[in-house]
Amino acid sequence: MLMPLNPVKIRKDFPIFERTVRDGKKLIYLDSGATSQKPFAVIDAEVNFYKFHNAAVHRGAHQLAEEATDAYEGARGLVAGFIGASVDEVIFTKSATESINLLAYAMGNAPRGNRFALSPGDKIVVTEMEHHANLIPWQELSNRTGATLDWFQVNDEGRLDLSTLHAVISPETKVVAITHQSNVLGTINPLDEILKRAHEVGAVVVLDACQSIPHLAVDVSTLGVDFLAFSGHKALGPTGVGILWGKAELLDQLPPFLYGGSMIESVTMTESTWAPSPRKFEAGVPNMAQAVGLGAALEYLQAVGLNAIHKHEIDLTMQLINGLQKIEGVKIFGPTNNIMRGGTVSFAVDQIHPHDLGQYLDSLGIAVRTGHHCAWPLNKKLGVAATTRASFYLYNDSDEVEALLDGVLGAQKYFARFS
Amino acid sequence: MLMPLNPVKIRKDFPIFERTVRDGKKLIYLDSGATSQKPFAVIDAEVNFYKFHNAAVHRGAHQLAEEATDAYEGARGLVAGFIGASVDEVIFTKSATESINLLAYAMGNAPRGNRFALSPGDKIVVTEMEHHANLIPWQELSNRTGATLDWFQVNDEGRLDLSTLHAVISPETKVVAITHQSNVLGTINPLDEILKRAHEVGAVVVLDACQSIPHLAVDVSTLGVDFLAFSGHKALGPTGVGILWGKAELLDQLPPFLYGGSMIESVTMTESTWAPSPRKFEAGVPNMAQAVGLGAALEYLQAVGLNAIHKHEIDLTMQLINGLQKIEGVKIFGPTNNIMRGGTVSFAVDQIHPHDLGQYLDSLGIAVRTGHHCAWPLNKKLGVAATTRASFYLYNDSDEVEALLDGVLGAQKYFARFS
Amino acid sequence: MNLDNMYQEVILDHYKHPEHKGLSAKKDVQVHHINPSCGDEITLNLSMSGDVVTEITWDGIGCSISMASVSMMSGLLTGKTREEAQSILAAFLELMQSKGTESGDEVLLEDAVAFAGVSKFPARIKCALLGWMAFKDAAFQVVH
Amino acid sequence: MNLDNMYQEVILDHYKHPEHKGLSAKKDVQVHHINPSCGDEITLNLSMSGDVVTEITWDGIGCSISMASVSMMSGLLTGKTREEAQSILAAFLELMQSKGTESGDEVLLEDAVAFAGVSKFPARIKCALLGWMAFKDAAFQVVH
Ligand SMILES: Cc1ncc(COP(=O)(O)O)c(C=O)c1O
Ligand SMILES: Cc1ncc(COP(=O)(O)O)c(C=O)c1O
Repeated sequence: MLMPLNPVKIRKDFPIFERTVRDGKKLIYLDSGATSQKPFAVIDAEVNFYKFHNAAVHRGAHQLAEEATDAYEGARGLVAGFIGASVDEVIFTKSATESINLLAYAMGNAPRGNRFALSPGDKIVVTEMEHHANLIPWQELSNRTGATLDWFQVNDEGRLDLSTLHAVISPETKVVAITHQSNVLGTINPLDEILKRAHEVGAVVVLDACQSIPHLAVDVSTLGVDFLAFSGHKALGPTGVGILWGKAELLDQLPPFLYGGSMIESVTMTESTWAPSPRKFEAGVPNMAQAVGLGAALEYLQAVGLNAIHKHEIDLTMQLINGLQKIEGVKIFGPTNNIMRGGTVSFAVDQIHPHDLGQYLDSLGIAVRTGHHCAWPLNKKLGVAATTRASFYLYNDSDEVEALLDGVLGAQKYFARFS
Repeated sequence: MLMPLNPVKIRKDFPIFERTVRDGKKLIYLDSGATSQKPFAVIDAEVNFYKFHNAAVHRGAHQLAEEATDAYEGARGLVAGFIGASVDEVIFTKSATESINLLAYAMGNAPRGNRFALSPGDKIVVTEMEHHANLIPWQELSNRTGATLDWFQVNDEGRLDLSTLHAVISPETKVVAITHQSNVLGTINPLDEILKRAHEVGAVVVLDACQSIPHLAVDVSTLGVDFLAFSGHKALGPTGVGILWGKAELLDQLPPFLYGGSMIESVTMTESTWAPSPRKFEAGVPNMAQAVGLGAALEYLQAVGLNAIHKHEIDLTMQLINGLQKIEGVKIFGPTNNIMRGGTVSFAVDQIHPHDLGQYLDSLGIAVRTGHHCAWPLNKKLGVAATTRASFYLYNDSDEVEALLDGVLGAQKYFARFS
Repeated sequence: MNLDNMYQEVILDHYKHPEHKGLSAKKDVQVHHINPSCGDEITLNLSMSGDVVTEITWDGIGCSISMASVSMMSGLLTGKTREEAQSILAAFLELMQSKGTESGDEVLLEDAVAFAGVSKFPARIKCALLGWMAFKDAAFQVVH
Repeated sequence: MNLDNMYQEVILDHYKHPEHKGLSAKKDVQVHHINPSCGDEITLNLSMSGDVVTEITWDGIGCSISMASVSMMSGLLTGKTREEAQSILAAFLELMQSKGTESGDEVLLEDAVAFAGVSKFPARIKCALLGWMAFKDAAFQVVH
C-alpha cells in the first residue's frame, strides 16, 4: 500500500505558493510540464554552495576547492543513485536540450570506424510525438551525415503505431531516439518491443526522459536503453542543469562535444587528447551550484517516493479527464484511460482558442500552458495549431482540478458573451 | 580622481568571508581567476527568481510566465548595458566555454556560400597564450573543415609577438580568436593592430573576455571586435551562465548551434527554420535564474565602478610583484610592470613544486591556484609544467598580499627542513 | 487585472465576424507570417495602386487577439496612402508598447484603440502585432 | 589540519633524493602517464622475469607527493612477484581511499605507510597514485 501524498503539506515546502497572482488569487500551478516549482531544500542547497563552498572544482589544492569538488561529485552520486547508474555514467549538462545535442554532435564527430559514425545509407529513427529537442538535433545530424531520418507515427489514441516496427527500425538503423512520456499527450511509450528490435539491428536507443524521470521511478540498470536525457528544472531542480546518462562502454567510445578546460588529457597547439568520461563531456567550470541543487531535488523526490507521486498524478489526471469529458465541446488529445500515461492532459474547447482559454484561466490564478508545446509536427498530426495543457505534480490537489474544470465552464460563458 | 575601494567593507557583501578555513584561519581568497565569490545581491536575485517568479519564459500566457520573461529579458538588458551592446546581440550560454564552442560549431554548420563557411585553404588564427577553451574548439573546427590553424607566439616578457602580424593573419584568415587578458600571465593584449589587420583581410575577431570583462570597463560598441565571450561565475555571477556577444549583422548570418524548443520559426518532421537572434541561439528552457543572477552581478560591479576595481587590482598586483622580486629563488611569468596587465600573477619558487606551495599556503588559509591553468601550450612555452597563480578581485586587500608574501617565505623554510 | 480590458466587445466581434477574410484572387504581394511561440499563422494579400492600398485580404488561424487585429487592420488601412498607413502602424506599435499607460490615438487608430488593454499583457502583444507585421512586410515587398 | 601529516620526513627525503630515477636502457614495457589536472608526468620502465619484477626505473616531473611515491614504490615492488605486487598496490589504494581513517599495513607497505596523511587531502590522492597507476598499466601490458 502506498501512503497517499498530502499536497497541502507538500506545498508548504515550496515558497512560491506563499504568493498570490492576479490581485490576490491563489496560485494554481498546472504547468509543471514546462518547469516545476522549487522546494526550499533545493534553493538552500544552491545558496549554501555559494555561501560556504564556492570554488572551481577539480582544479585547486585549497580547502574551498576540495569542498566544492566534494559537493559537485556528491551530487553526481545522488543522480547516479536516483536513476540506478554508475557514477561515471552521469554527465552534467545545462539541460535536456543540451544533453541530446551533445549526443547528436558527438556522434557527428565520430571518425569513420567509430561505432557512432553515420553515413548515407544509415538511418536515424524518431517518433511523431517528439519534442523539438529530440527531433531537430537528429534532423540536423542526418543532414550533416547523409543518414536518413525515419519515424513512428502516432495513432488516434495518441499512442505510437508500432505495427511498422520492423520497417521503421531496419538493419540500417543506428540510432533510435524516442520520448519516454509525451509532453503533450501524456502517453508513456512501451519500450520493450522497440528495445528488442533496435538492439537486434545494433542500434542504440536514446530516451528523452524529461517528462518521466520527475514523475515515475526509472532505473537505467534494468530499463535497457543506452542513453537517457532529462532536465533538472522539471524535477524540482534549479534551472541551468540537465543530465545525460549513457552506458559506460558507449561513453568510452563516444567522442567529446564541448572542448575546453578539464576535459583533456593533454594539449599541444595542434592536438589534444581526452580525459575519460564523465570528465570528457564536461568542459569548463561546470554549473556547480545547479548540480548540487539537482542533487537536493532528487533527494526530496526520493523521500516523498516516486511511486506515490505517480499514483497521485494519475488520480488527478483521471479526475480531470472524467470532468472534461462531461463538458460539451471539449476534445481531449491522448489516452483517456490510466494505462501507460502520466499526468499531462492536453485538450481543446470548441470556439475558444487555447491562448484565450489560457488567459481566462490565468485571470482566475490557474496557470496552464497553451500552444504547440514545442511539438509542432505532433500538433499538425492532431490537426490543431495549438492545445491547452494542464500538467500535474506532487503539489497539486483535487480542489485544483475542480477549479480548472470550473474555469473551463466559466471561459465558455465568458467568450460566448458576444456571439 | 577615482575613489579608492574599501575591500573590508566590500567583503561584508560576500557571505563566504564570514567563514574560516583550515581550523579557524581567515579565508584569503586569491583564486578569483578560477571563479569569483558571490555577493548577497547575486544569491538573492537567484533565490527571488525561484521564490516568486519561477516559470518557463516566452512560452506561457500566465502571470508567472510573464514575470519570468520580464526577469530574464531584463537581465539580458543589463548585460547589454554593461558591455555597450544592443539587447538582441546578447546570447545567454552556460559558460564562456560554451560560448566559444557555439561559435566554432555554428561556423562548422555554415553551408557553402555562407560567410562563415570554412574550407581547406582557409586559416584560423589563435595565440600561444590561449586557455584551452579558446584553443581546442578551433583545433577541432580546423580538423573538421580542413582549415589551417596558425598562431601568434608569446615572447619572453609574456606578451604577444606581433612582428609576424602580416604573415600570421594572411588573406586566407577567416577567424582570429584571441584572449583579451591572459589567465596565466595577466597580460592584456593590444587589439588595435590585430583588429586592423584582421578586418583588412576580412576575418572576424573573437575575443575571449573571461579575464577582462569582470575587471575592467569593456565597451563593445567601440572595441572593434566581432564576437566576445565571457563567463558569469568569474564576474561575481552564478555558476552555469555565460555570454556570447556578436554584432547583429553577423549573428544574422551565423547558423544555429543547439537545436530544440524556442529557437525555431517552424518545424516539420523533416525540416526546420530558425527564429532571429538571440532566440536562434537559445534552445530549450534557459538558465533563467542564473541569467537573472548575472544581471545582479553586473549591476553590483557597475555600482562599485570598473575603473576603480581595475586600479585597485593593479595596486595589489604591483605590491605582490615588488614583494616577490625581493624573495630569492622566485621567478615571475608575465609582465612585471603595470602597463597593459591585469591582476593575475603567476610565479615559480625554486625547489618547491607549485602543488606543494599551494598546499602550504592553503594551510595558512590562502587559496591560490596551481597547475597549468588550462593553458598547457603556454606552460610548455614558459618551460614549466605548472605555476602558482594569485589572482585578485575587489574584495582583496594589501594585508592579504603581505600574507601571501610571508607565506612564500614560510614555504621556503618549511620545505628546506630536510635538505 | 481585469480581463474585460483586453477582451473588448469590438475585439470579440471582429474575432467572431472577421472582415476581409478570404484571400483575393489578385494581389501584388502575398506574405505568410507565423507566431512561432504559439503556432498562429496568417497569410495576407496586398494590392496597391501607386501609393494607395487598394485591397487587403487575409486568411489564418489564431487567437481572438491576433484574428481581430488583422481583421480591424485590413479595414483601417484600405484606401490609405503608404505614408498614412505607416503613421497608423507606428501609432499602433506605440500603443502596444505602452504597457497600459496609453489609450491610443483615436483619430488614427479608430476602433483599434480597443487593443490598448492588450498592451498590459506582454505575452499577447505579439498576437496583436501578427497581422500588422505581415502588412509591413508586404508593403515593403511591393516596392522592392 | 596539520601539514606535517602529509609532508612526512620520509616523503620529503624521497622527493629530494629520488630512488630508481633515470630510465634503464633495457625494459620490457615503457609507459607514460600524465596527471592532466596538474601537469605532472611520469615515464616508467618495467622489466620482469617470468612472474617477478626485476627492475623499475622512472623519470618525471611533479610535486613532492607524486615523485616520492613513485620513488618509494619502485624500491618496494622490485623483486616482488606479480601477485605480491598486486596485493601491495591494493593495500596502497585502500589506504589512499581511507580519508585519513587508516594508518596502512606496515608489513605490506613498509615506508609507504607515510602516505596515510595524504589520504585526507582529496586533491592530492591522484598525485600519490600517479606512479602506482603507471606500474599497474605496465604490469598489465607485459602479459598482454
Ligand atoms: C581566459 C579564459 N578563457 C576561458 C575560460 C573558460 O571559462 P569557463 O570555464 O567558465 O567556461 C577561462 C576560465 O576558466 C579563462 O580564464
Ligand atoms: C519531452 C521533452 N523533451 C525535451 C524537453 C526540453 O527540455 P529543456 O527545455 O529543459 O532542455 C522538454 C521540455 O521542454 C520536454 O518536455
